[in-house]
Amino acid sequence: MELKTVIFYVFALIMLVAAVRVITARNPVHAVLFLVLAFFNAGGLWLTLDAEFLAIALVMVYVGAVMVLFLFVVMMLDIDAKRLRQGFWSHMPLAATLGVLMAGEMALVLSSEYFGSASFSGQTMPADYSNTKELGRLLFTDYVYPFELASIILLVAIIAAVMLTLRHRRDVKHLDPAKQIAVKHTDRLRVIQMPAEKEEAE
Amino acid sequence: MGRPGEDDGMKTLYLIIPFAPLLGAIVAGLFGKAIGRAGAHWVTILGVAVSFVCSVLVMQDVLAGETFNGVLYTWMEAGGLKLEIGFLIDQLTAVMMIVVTFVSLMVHIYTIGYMAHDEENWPAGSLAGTNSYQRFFAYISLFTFSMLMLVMSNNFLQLFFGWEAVGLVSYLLIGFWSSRPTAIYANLKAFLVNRVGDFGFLMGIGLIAAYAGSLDYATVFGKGTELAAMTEAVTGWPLITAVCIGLFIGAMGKSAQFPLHVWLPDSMEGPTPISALIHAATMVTAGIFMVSRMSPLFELSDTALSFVIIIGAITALFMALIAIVQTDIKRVVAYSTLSQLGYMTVALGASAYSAAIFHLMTHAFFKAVLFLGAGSVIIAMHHEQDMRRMGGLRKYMPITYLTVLIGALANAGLPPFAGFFSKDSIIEAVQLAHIPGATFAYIALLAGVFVGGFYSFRLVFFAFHGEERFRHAGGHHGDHGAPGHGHHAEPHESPKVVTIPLILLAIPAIASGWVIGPMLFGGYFGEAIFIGENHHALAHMREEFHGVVPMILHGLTALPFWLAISGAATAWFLYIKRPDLPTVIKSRFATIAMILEEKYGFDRFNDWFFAGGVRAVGRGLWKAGDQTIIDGFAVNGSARSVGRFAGVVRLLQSGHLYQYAFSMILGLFVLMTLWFNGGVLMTLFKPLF
Amino acid sequence: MNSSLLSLAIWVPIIGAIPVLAFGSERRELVRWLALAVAIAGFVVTLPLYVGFDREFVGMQFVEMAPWIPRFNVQYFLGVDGISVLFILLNAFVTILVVLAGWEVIEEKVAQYMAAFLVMSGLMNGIFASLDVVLFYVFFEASLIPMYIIIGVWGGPNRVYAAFKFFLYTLLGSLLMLVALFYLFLEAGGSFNLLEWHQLRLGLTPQILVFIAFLVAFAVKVPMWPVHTWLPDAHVEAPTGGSVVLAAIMLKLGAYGFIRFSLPILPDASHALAPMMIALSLIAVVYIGFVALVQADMKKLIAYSSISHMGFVTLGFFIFNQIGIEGALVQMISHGFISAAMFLCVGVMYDRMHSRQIADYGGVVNTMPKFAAFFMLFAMANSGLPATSGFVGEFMVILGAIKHNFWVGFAAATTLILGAAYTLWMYKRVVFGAVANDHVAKLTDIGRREFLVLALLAAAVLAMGIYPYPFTDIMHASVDNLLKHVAVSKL
Amino acid sequence: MIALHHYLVLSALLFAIGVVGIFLNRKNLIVLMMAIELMLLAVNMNFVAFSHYLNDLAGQLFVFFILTVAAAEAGIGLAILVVLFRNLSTIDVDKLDSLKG
Amino acid sequence: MLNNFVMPDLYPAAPELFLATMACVILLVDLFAGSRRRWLAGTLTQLALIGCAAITFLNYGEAASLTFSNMFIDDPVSDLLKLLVYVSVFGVLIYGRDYLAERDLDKGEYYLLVLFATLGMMVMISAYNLLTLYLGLEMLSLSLYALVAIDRDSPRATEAAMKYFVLGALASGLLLYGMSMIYGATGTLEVGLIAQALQDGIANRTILVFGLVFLVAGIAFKLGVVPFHMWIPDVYHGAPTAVTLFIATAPKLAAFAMALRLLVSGLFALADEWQTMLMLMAVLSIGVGNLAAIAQTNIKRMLAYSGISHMGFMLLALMSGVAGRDVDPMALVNAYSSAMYYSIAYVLMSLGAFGVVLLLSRAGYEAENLEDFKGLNKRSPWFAAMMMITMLSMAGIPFFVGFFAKFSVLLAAVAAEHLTVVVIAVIFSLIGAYYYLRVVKLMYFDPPADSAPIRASMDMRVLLSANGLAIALLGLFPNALMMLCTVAVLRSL
Repeated sequence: MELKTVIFYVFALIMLVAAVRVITARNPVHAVLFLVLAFFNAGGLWLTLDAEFLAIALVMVYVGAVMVLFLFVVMMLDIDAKRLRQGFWSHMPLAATLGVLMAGEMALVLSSEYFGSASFSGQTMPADYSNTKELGRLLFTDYVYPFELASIILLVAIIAAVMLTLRHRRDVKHLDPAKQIAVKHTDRLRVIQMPAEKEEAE
Repeated sequence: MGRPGEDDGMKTLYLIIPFAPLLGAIVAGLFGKAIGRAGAHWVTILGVAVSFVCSVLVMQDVLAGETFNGVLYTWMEAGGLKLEIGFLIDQLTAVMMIVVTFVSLMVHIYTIGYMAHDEENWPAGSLAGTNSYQRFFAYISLFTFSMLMLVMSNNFLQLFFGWEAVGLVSYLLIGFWSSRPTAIYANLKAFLVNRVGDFGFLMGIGLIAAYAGSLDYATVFGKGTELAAMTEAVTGWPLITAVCIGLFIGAMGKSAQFPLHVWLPDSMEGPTPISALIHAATMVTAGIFMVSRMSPLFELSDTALSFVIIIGAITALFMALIAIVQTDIKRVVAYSTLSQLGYMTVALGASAYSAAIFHLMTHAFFKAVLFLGAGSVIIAMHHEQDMRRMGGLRKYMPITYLTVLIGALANAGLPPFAGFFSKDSIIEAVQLAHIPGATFAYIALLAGVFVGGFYSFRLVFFAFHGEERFRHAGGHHGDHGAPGHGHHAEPHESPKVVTIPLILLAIPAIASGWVIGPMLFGGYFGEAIFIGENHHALAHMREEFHGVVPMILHGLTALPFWLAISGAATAWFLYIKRPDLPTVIKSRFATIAMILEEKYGFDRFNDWFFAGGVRAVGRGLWKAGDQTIIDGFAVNGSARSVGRFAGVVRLLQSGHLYQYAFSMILGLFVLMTLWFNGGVLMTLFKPLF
Repeated sequence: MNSSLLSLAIWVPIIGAIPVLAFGSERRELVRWLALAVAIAGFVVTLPLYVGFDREFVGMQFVEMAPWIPRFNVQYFLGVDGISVLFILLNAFVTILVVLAGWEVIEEKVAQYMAAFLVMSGLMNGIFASLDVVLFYVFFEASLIPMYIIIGVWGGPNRVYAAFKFFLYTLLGSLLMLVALFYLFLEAGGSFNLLEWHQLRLGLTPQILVFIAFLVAFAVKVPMWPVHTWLPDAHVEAPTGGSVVLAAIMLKLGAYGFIRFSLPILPDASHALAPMMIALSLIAVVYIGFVALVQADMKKLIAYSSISHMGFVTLGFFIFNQIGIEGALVQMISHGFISAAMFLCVGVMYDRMHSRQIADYGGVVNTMPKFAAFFMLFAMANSGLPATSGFVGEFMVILGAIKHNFWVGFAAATTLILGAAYTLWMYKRVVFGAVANDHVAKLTDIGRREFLVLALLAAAVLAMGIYPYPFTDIMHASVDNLLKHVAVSKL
Repeated sequence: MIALHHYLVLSALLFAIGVVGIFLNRKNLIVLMMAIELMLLAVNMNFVAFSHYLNDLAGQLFVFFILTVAAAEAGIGLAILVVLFRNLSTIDVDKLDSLKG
Repeated sequence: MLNNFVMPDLYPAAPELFLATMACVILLVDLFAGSRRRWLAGTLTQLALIGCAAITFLNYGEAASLTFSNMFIDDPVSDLLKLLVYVSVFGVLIYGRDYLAERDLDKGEYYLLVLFATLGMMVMISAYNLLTLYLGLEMLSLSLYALVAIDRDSPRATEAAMKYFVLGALASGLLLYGMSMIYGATGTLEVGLIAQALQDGIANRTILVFGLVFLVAGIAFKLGVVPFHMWIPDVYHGAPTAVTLFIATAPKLAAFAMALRLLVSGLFALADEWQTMLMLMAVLSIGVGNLAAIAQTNIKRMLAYSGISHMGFMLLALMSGVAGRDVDPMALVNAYSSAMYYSIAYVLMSLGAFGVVLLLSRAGYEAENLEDFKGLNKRSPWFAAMMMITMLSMAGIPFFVGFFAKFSVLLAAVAAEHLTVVVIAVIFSLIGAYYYLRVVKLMYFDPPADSAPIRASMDMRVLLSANGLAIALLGLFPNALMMLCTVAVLRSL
């Protein structure tokens, strides 16, 4: 068994275990962390497939940004983890059966000869081959259209997220510098006319 | 017999005969309010009078040997069947026309008196009563028109038209006093029972149309022998027999033959003039006329003739028996009519068509007399019809008495009154007939003669002789709901408009029998009536006929005469000599009396079996078929189950996200499985799609 | 022959409905007169159809053809023959009566009421005039809409149930028919031309399947037993005008479908299934006759009697002889007059008493003699009395039936008794007798408008009964041709 | 020797785990979203593997875009989650059943 | 290496570019406009749509043209669908304006999201590459998720958004998995090359069919057919009506385009397989949609289920292109143009139906219960008539566009000899007629429960009337639109 094979099985095993734990973990924080673990292993696997850029991107961008966002939300929303676990095991048999059946079917189809080593042999790249450079070149030439689309999608996400979550709460005290500058003395000082003496109480 | 190419002048005459009364009916009916009572009766009487005069003219022509068969217009044409409206004028028609128009004319005149105070017969404030007088005239004129169309027809279609039209008018007139429950019960019954007859009639016509391809008399009769050889394709019946029996069932309805006779006694709910006109003289004889008209067909089927003769015999005897126990004066006459119609039918069965027509004619006169006389009595008694509250009327209304007596004598068949000749010739013809059933008919008729003598005189004695029972019958009047007469005045003779028609009708009631020579044996009917070669009863009689007087003399020695006399004598004994006896007899023979009073239970049976049964079937089909099975189960049931199913489908949408996801995954999984390995499983399912 | 008469007959009422609607229900008087004017105009444009009809010519007349949906080879193809021309006239005639009948009675949403009837009139003319199948189908289904509205908006207490039942029942049939139409379209090589379909050759099995699909559609519409139960409900709940149109015209659509589609396109299936059709027709005649007898609601009774009478129509078609088919056609027209008249009569009473129960009446003749006279005439016509139109069709069909098979004729002729029994028994209980109650005592006789409506119908009923020649004369050539066509096998 | 189908089966298993996670989890919406991330990861794995064995960069580029979109999607999803929590004070999947039928 | 890069031809994509630019402009304008000039965003959005329409119309091609390395296709089908997308989005904006303004939801973000969603649909419609298809789909979906939740304070809306989001993400996961399989089997992402590869037979059928299942699931989700329909009722119900209107209309056209591109242009060689899949789903959709709709009391839910059944009908046509040995090109064109015509008709009817629902809604009052339609004929005969036209058209009654839509679909299905399916469909559409008629019944037969006058801006009245009349007129003269669809399909395939 060559090293690459060993690496594959190690990563694959850890990844699957992590994935299973993601959906079974009691605590959502744990689940996020298991997901992170799964992503790490996936990144490792991708390296074995010569997809360096994506592997790094997955770890840095996806885990670094998206998963942190998940973690942030999980932490932010104060959730009673115990209560959320109720009734979990009662659904397990059905879910597991269907899952196993499905995975079995998929595996059977995919492990057919068609995708075997005979028909697809992985290529070996020249030493000076740069996965990142190639991707970059394609991204800005042939894939310029999807690239622009992706940017718009991100814009949509920004707009949507801002729209949904940004709100001006009245009960929060905050300062508005523009208003502070534009203030006039009349707003600040109110001159009240008063009689000089207190009137006789009657 | 048809001779096309008659001059057009004749045609106009023919047109006038039916359409003059129609015109009168339309004017009186639609513009009754405008022309008033006098206008209405004058216009209709004028119409009928014109018609009568023209009929006489036609009679003259016919006697001169001039007959006519021609088309008025083509009613319709379809599939090779040409249906036309046209006239056939021959000896048979001419007799009928005279009878119809004459009796009708008399009845019209009589009605002026009878209906003079008709508003009393209506509930207060009824708008239907305001122009009822005019309406009545319109109806009887319309009837005259219909009857004339019937007799003048040269084809089955028009015959059926007239047939139904007279039925309609009869319906309208029986129920004329529409506020009376009995009247509207009777008219519905009459119509429906007639419809049963019409059903058979229509079957007969239909078979003719189907097999002869024409409804024209001449054409059909011309194919007679051809038809006689055929059998009905589906049922395998001899065609001509099926046709004749079908037609005769129609006649049974209209001429009130057993067992379709049940409507006629009830029809006495109508005003008396129409009882005379429609339910005695003319309409009920339409069946007799029709069978005579169809003699070329009936002669071809002995089976049919046997059927006819048996039915006629039953009617003649058993209806006469019922007349014995009736106390309503009109009902007595009505049952007597039934019996007489039975005589005519027997004559038909014996192939003595001319005798039947002859009796029809004489009967029309004497029965009209009887009815109108009875009507006169009813007027005098302030619409009291129960004979038990009459008696001794002779001295108060002599003219009526006399005419009724003439009618009764004729009815009983005593010489030299008209009824004698016709009845006697029928009995003789039956005696000579050889078809199956003739013997039975002969015995029945003889018995009938006795009974006829009895009930005729029972009526006379009951109503006109004996104790004046009306004097102590106070407080029990008004059975017929006629308001407006609270106390009984002395009965008095009816006005002239009533008595004159009585007298005018009494004359032919006496004398019309004397034409027996030319009519029966003088070959008067010529080709109008066809008699088969082996049916020679009438031919025999012709040989033995030597004139009217010898016939009377011979009659005096014959059995029927003595039977009639003894009947009359019995009546005298029971109602004049020993008026206490009938009650005794009645209690002694309670069962028989009950059977007779119950009219053999026909009404009860019909009410229970037909009226009730039909309604039960209808309700059953409606509730079980329409409401439960079709609507309840199939229609609403499927709607309900769709609704219930929808409720279930709706539950699938549980609101739970994981179930939605599950549904998607399951869908995916099913697709995946079905198409596993490139669709292995699907190849199994493919044929299903 | 090129004319736009048929287009006019279809579109004059429909387009006329637009101004009627536009004036709204506020100006009732104006709307009524306008609707009447449109209805009369609609009738006037149909008159030349009868006058100009060539009785000798066998094919379609007054033909109009223009492309409508070239995408599917659908054409705006109109034409009439001796079979259909009379129905257009009948329809236009009845529309006038309906407008008059709703004159004072309808007080709410007058404009919509009138417009609905005008639109329906146009649509139904379209059905009778269409020679393109899609055009036919479109009119056929579209005519459900105004009727649905009419029953639902102006109907009786249980109108919603009735309206739904009516709509869904009839829709079921026509949807299955649509599938059959597609099949035939493909068989015909992409043509919806009805006349081309008449030449189509089909095997027996497809013929029978298509026949059954048609049967469902048309049988519901006729309606034949056992798919008839929508009709009594629809009639009972519909306003008078609705009942009139329903009975007088709408029921004819199904029967018309049989003679226009089933018989000529599928002669072999028609012959093969004729015994079934005859049996169903006879059940309709007899069974329904019994059911009608026990009805306590006048409209329901007349509705059942309609079903029974329509049984004669289908019977006439499937005995395959000329007198039978012509009799059936005559029966359709006559039933158009008589049922319209009967429903109008009930309407007249309902408008005054707001009850249709026979038990609530009695002795109407004492307060409404003129009305009673008309009612009598129509009742007699309904029971098939000679010299009324009701007789002609029944008589011809019975003759044809006896020719076909004695027992069929025998069963059919029972209507003579049953028809008279239920009609006259009802008449007796409603009209005759002593005044039953105070409500009847307060009735007023028919007014001039009602008189006019009933008189027109009475004239029609009598004219057709006394002289049916003009009615049958016009259809001879077409029926003859149809029969010749049906006699040839298409296998 | 690791062949293509090893990667594919691995991703299939991953995908199945993700799928099971979605309908197994009835309480926590966040875990649901993580299950979706697992599915996407499986898809990405497929693309990368194909890309490698087909010697075609298109697959890797697809993954690049999937990652981008997934990030955007996660952003919006979490935003909705926050809004939901504000409204219902729960992210319990079971409680999301006011719309049904 | 970069020097062999050729600037792509931007002309075919001009509408997309214009719209994207306009979206950015509106974003900026709205940012600085302030709350008092809110109308600016709306007006500009409408102008943008009109501009797009003009460009597309001028661009309306005779044949297909590809650009952006064959990732973008501009053919008559796409032009036609895009034009209809503009029209329906335009309608959505006008119908929804008052509704949103009354609820203070007519913020700039709404218009932006609508625009981006529109852009997403356009991208989908013009996609000729699995990648661009996916990106367009996501652009649309993400915008829609956000739109559904736009009423942030409504628990119902957020619940709907959450459900939509989760299921949508699941569906795109399935779709992506399918795409990855297709990619793996054919080695390309370009639709044309996939078809080529299939024709050449170099790809393994087992794998292709395996991938196809996932693709079909993804498409089915977007169309909302059983069993991938579960989101539809809840989202339609929970979303603000103006957004429901949006979701229920234009995206169906995009989904149709997606189905057409993937299944017909790409995987036609697998037609035997996907036709059967579509048939199963079509029958289920027609059945479940119609049945469940009967039991509804909420009109938005009812229309949702009705939409499910309509999409089932659309699939009926889509699966009726006769595949196999002797492919009759005209039969294919018939089938696909029928499906297209059906989609268009459905969008038109859906617009009308939700338009009336919006018309009846007022501030603080949602006219979403069936009961709210009671006696509409009394309150407004004209709009009652419009609603009736729409309902009858949906029920497939002539003379309305819905009839001819059903007509052409059923004809195509009969031509493909799917008689059993057609009969089932017909029976269920009878059941369907019931609930459409119930709306008519409520409007016409029942007395009004609410007598408030109907307030609506003039442009809404005019557009709604035009909408109703279009449904009627397209029923009277269906040929033009039918021909348009046919010619477009003929020239594009």
